Amino acid sequence: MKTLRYHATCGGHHAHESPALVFQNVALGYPGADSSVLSGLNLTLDRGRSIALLGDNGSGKSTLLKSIAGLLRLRQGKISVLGHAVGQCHHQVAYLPQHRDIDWDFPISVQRFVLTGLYIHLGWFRRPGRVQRKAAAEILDRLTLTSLAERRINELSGGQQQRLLLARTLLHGADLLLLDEPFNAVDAENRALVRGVLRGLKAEGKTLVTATHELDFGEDFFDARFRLTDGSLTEEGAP
Amino acid sequence: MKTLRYHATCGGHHAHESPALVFQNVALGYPGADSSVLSGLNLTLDRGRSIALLGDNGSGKSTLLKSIAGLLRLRQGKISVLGHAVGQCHHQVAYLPQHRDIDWDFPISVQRFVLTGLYIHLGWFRRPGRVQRKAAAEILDRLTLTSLAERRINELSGGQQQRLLLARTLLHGADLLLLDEPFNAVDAENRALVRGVLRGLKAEGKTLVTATHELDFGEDFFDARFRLTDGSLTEEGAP
Amino acid sequence: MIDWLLDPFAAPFMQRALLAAALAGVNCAVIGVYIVQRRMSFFGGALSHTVLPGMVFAFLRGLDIFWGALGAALATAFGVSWLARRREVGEDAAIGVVLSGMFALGVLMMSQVNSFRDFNALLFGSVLGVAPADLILTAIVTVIVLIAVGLINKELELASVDPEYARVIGARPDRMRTVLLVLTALSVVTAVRVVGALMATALLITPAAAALIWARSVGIAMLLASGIAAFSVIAGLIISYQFDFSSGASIVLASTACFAGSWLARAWRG
Amino acid sequence: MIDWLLDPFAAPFMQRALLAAALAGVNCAVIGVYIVQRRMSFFGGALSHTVLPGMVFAFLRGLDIFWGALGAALATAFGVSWLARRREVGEDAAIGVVLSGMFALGVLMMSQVNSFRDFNALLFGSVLGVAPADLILTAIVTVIVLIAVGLINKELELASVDPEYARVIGARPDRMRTVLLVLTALSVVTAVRVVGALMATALLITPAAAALIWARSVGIAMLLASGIAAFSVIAGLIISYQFDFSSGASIVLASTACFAGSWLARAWRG
Amino acid sequence: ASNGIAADWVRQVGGNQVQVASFADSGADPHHFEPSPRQINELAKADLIVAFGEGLEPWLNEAIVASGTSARKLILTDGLDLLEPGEAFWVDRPLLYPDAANKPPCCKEDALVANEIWTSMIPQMPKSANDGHGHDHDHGYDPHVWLDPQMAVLMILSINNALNELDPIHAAYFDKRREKYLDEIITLDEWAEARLGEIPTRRRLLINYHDNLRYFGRRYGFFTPTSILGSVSTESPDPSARDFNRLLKLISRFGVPAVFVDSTANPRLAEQVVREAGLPTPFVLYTGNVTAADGRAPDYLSLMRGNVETIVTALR
Ligand SMILES: Nc1ncnc2c1ncn2[C@@H]1O[C@H](COP(=O)(O)OP(=O)(O)OP(=O)(O)O)[C@@H](O)[C@H]1O
Ligand SMILES: Nc1ncnc2c1ncn2[C@@H]1O[C@H](COP(=O)(O)OP(=O)(O)OP(=O)(O)O)[C@@H](O)[C@H]1O
Ligand SMILES: [Mg+2]
Ligand SMILES: [Mg+2]
Ligand SMILES: [Mn+2]
Repeated sequence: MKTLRYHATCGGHHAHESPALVFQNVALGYPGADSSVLSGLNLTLDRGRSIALLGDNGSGKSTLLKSIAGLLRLRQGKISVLGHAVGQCHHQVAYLPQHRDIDWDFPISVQRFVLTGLYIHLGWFRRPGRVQRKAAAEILDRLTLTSLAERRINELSGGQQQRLLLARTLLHGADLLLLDEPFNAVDAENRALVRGVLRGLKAEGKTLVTATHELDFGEDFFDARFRLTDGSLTEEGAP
Repeated sequence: MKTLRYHATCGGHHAHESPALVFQNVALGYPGADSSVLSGLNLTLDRGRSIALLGDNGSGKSTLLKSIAGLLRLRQGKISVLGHAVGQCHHQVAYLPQHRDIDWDFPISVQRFVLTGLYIHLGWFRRPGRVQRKAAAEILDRLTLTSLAERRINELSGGQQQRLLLARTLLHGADLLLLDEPFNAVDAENRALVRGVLRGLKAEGKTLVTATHELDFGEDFFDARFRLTDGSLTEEGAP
Repeated sequence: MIDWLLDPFAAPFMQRALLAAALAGVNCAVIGVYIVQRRMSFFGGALSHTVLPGMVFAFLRGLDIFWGALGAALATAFGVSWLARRREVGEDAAIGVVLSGMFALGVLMMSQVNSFRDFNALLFGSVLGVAPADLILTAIVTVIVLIAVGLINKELELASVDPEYARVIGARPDRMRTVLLVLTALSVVTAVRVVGALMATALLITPAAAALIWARSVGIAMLLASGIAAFSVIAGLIISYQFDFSSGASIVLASTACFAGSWLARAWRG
Repeated sequence: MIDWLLDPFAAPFMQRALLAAALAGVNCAVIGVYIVQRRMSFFGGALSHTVLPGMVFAFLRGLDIFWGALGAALATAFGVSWLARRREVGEDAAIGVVLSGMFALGVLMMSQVNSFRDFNALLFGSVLGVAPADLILTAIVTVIVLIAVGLINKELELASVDPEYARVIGARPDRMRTVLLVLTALSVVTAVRVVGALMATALLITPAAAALIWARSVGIAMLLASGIAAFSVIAGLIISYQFDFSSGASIVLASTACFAGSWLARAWRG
Repeated sequence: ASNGIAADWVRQVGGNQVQVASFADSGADPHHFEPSPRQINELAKADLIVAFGEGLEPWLNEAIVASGTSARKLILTDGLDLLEPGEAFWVDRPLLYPDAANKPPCCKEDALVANEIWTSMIPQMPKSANDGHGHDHDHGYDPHVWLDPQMAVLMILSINNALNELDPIHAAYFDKRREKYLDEIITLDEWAEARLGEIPTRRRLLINYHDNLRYFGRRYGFFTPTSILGSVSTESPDPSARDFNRLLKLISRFGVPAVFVDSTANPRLAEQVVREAGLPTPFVLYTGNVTAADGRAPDYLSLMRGNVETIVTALR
């Protein structure tokens, strides 16, 4: 069965040489509000690098990540993601949101929820099959969620929910990962686990953009740290 | 007109000698969840002191403050607030919440909203009069909100809303203030202002319990810092 | 022209209908401001349906339908609160289930009698049926509602805008909610006589929604909504009389027109 | 006993009514699972009222009421979406206003006609009115609804549980919402013939709410809800036949009883 | 039969040779009636359907189609001299007692005076009760023919014919029963005329719940200017505020002493009328259907007799 994709594919050519992320004089803001949250952003991020976004509450970390995920219109400027316009290469970009619009009471099992991470590859009308189920089971196993696979999603603790979302984000199999406070609500024991998973991704050559106020990742994890203050982005320390 | 109070008064005697806060082996948790968020808490806090509550996201800072404000039933143990049981002395305790259940779209002006901070002293049926209005105007002035007094509350920015809530909390005129991330969403300029106000309260001899991950208060502000980890409370550093 | 406007109110029965409808409209508008602002419109709508079994029961027993409607409305108010608080079902589903069940019960009771025609006045309202006694009841309810709102408006407002703070200072937002439900029940019941059970919803929601587009405070919203309701009642009754339209529907459509005007003006101004 | 159960369905018109009601019930139950879970019950309830002007219009023009109801239902679906998206009023107030206005329009149009016997069937449903052509329309709609849900269930589910992620991967939750509204409109319209406009709400909400108390997945909820709906239809029609009760009310009350049973069992188990 | 009155007639003629079931059974309003699915199942087994027609039974056709019955349908109003809804029959009856000149001396004076008053009232009457509005497509003519016993005679004859055709073996039996029954009806008619004659001419106005007394009025000399519903069918909605107002004005203009209400109707509207107009409690007429066996009007004859007595009490 032919896949009827949700989105156009990345336009045929794969542009392996282009950087993971390019911001050119970008301004971001929410509809309804007059002033922009962020403006004059310039950034080039090569593939395989991982960076941290730091900043106070409300400084715009989440806003920045949303714009890359295609959830926010640009006010100005241009973002190119893996050499394409925003929204063209969604199966190459995975996003772990901070604020969740999720209906936790929806009757869906952990297993089936994680499977939604593969929908982008299935497109319209195709149903998840054996291959997909196997991939999901592996991810659940990696994040020690296998024993919870049959539970409804509202029967998980906050930290488990966070890992569940991380699992879905990983299943997406993207080259660029946008993680908004991935350690939020994750307890100490599982932090090590998540850290390991992220290091694994880095080793695989994935590009990571992580918003965080934690420095739990360990000294050498990030290739660069960027701080958001007063609506603009500055690099901090040396790479 | 006689005041018909919302609550019993603090039982006649004022117990000026008793500490501001005593926790005796307290356990806290949310209804529905089996496990407690915090347990085995012990703490004695004298009047006039100010302390910081530190801890990761989800460690229970807000939970702790809610319990003192009387928004959460204790699972175990006993809390005494200014020498009385929780909920008996509400006009002596003011609480600035982190998570807000506020309907910002409700048609109410900034001025009138701030006045609700005095309702505890008015009780049932009495309406705010000239005295109350004057007190409210002063507080608005102190937090540089006077120019916004006639606006609807949804016409304020996040930082202004935060100051508005702080204004109401101050108007309460309590001896014990519970502040949950008071600097949240407040921008740099106003931070100095808020800091000044809090220092003023401290100088007046009020007791402050502040949940924060900011250390913006300045070196010497807190008399003690407590960290919440894995459901228990430990004092950090020396006072 | 003036004659055309005044003519309908020459007969005493029309004067009574006008007065009763205007009082009910003001009632509903005042309470409606809270209902709309607190996003309880579905509850308001449900209430106006669930009064049916009570009214039919009272009707069959030869009691005044006012008491039947009141009983059923209060039963709904407490029933929904109770069902929703248990959390097996969401509040809106609880309302939907209670609404359907009670309405069906009403219809079932109606179908036990020979002809539905007797109940058309209950469902769609009638200006003919306002007896002097009804007028007095409506006036009493209006006084109760207005006094209650006057006395606890401060607490209702606080409980609506910031229920948590209300709880902290002991102003009991849950009890305020119950009071609000009871006042809503009372208001709907007064509206049922003239505009009918099925359209009482409109008097509760439409003028308040129209007012809240503009109002900057609860007091102003209440005044505006009352004005809109009173205007709708008068305009609706005149139109109904002059064109032989259903009185309830005319009143409701007049208020819908007010809403549309208010909305357009707002959308225009941006 | 068996006779008592089978007797009602001896005549072909009752068989048609049974089939049409059962199909409509399954339809509504399937879509209702999403409506209840997404807290759109008020919208579902409103839809069943706003079809009235369309039905009356079609009736007066001598068209099949199906098309009138469908047109009005779609108009509501798009009207409410549009009004609520503008943010001058909240969604629930928008629904309330549109509901009241359209229903009043329907009543007004009814009041222009002399005989309301025909409208009792529209409002409260009738088993007599199911013509073979209606049965075919209902069957077609059922097929459309079931196929549509079968094809895009994956996306509907995702858009319901996590609309933001759906948007990120391009599965268009807003378009899914519109599809859901259209499917709801179709389902309600099929239910109108047998249970009537005012009680179609019940078929949409009650079986789904009963099923969602227990179900651990959408698929199971749909199966359970369909079962409850089918059972309610059969039981309701038998009771209606044997005791001369209103058919619509009997079906609705049968489903309410199922809900009550389900709820009590749950509350019992804790 | 479509209602209890038709059923009574069929029983009177058919005796023990027929089985009669009536749709709108005792106490039910024949217009506003909804056959139950069970009755429709029974309809499938019938041989003869007796109905008044002319929109009295708007539900009947639907029921016949739904049941798929092949029974013969007898419409009683076929071939009768019918009135249009709201027709001002008094225009064709310029005198209350056309044969006043031939009356015996005792009553001649009174009759002439009565004629004069009647004639003077005619121009004041509305031309049509429901002017313009209220003409439902269902109602070609006013179907309430049974309230005129002379019409009843004709209809019972057609029932007799239909039964004879369906069951020729018992034709003689049917004829005999019909003859006896018609005698009773003729006696009733003469008694009613005499009894109603006691009502003064000025008070000869009948305002009933719905417009169903025209044949009665035409037979016995009563004006029926309008009714509370202002329609020949109880299917119509409640009167509008304007119609209601107009009715109140008419009542006060003619000094109408009382209003009536059908036993099958809800008295709510009539009570509102008497409340607004300051009249006594509405008098109940048994017009549309017979009552249960232990009621006030279990059959056609007692129904007519009771109504005549009620009208005399109310208006004299
Ligand atoms: N949906 C929204 N509509 C309007 N304004 C918003 C919205 N979400 C966020 N903002 C505003 O945009 C600014 C940046 O918010 P953002 O969520 O990006 O901050 P952040 O750096 O992620 O903070 P945090 O550390 O709390 O996650 C804030 O001032 C906030 O008020
Ligand atoms: N309403 C609630 N119901 C159930 N559990 C809750 C609720 N609110 C918080 N929790 C849980 O209680 C724990 C402590 O939450 P709390 O809000 O006290 O954390 P916190 O220390 O204030 O975190 P933050 O820094 O994010 O404000 C968390 O694990 C959270 O999942
Ligand atoms: Mg953020
Ligand atoms: Mg907190
Ligand atoms: Mn009649």
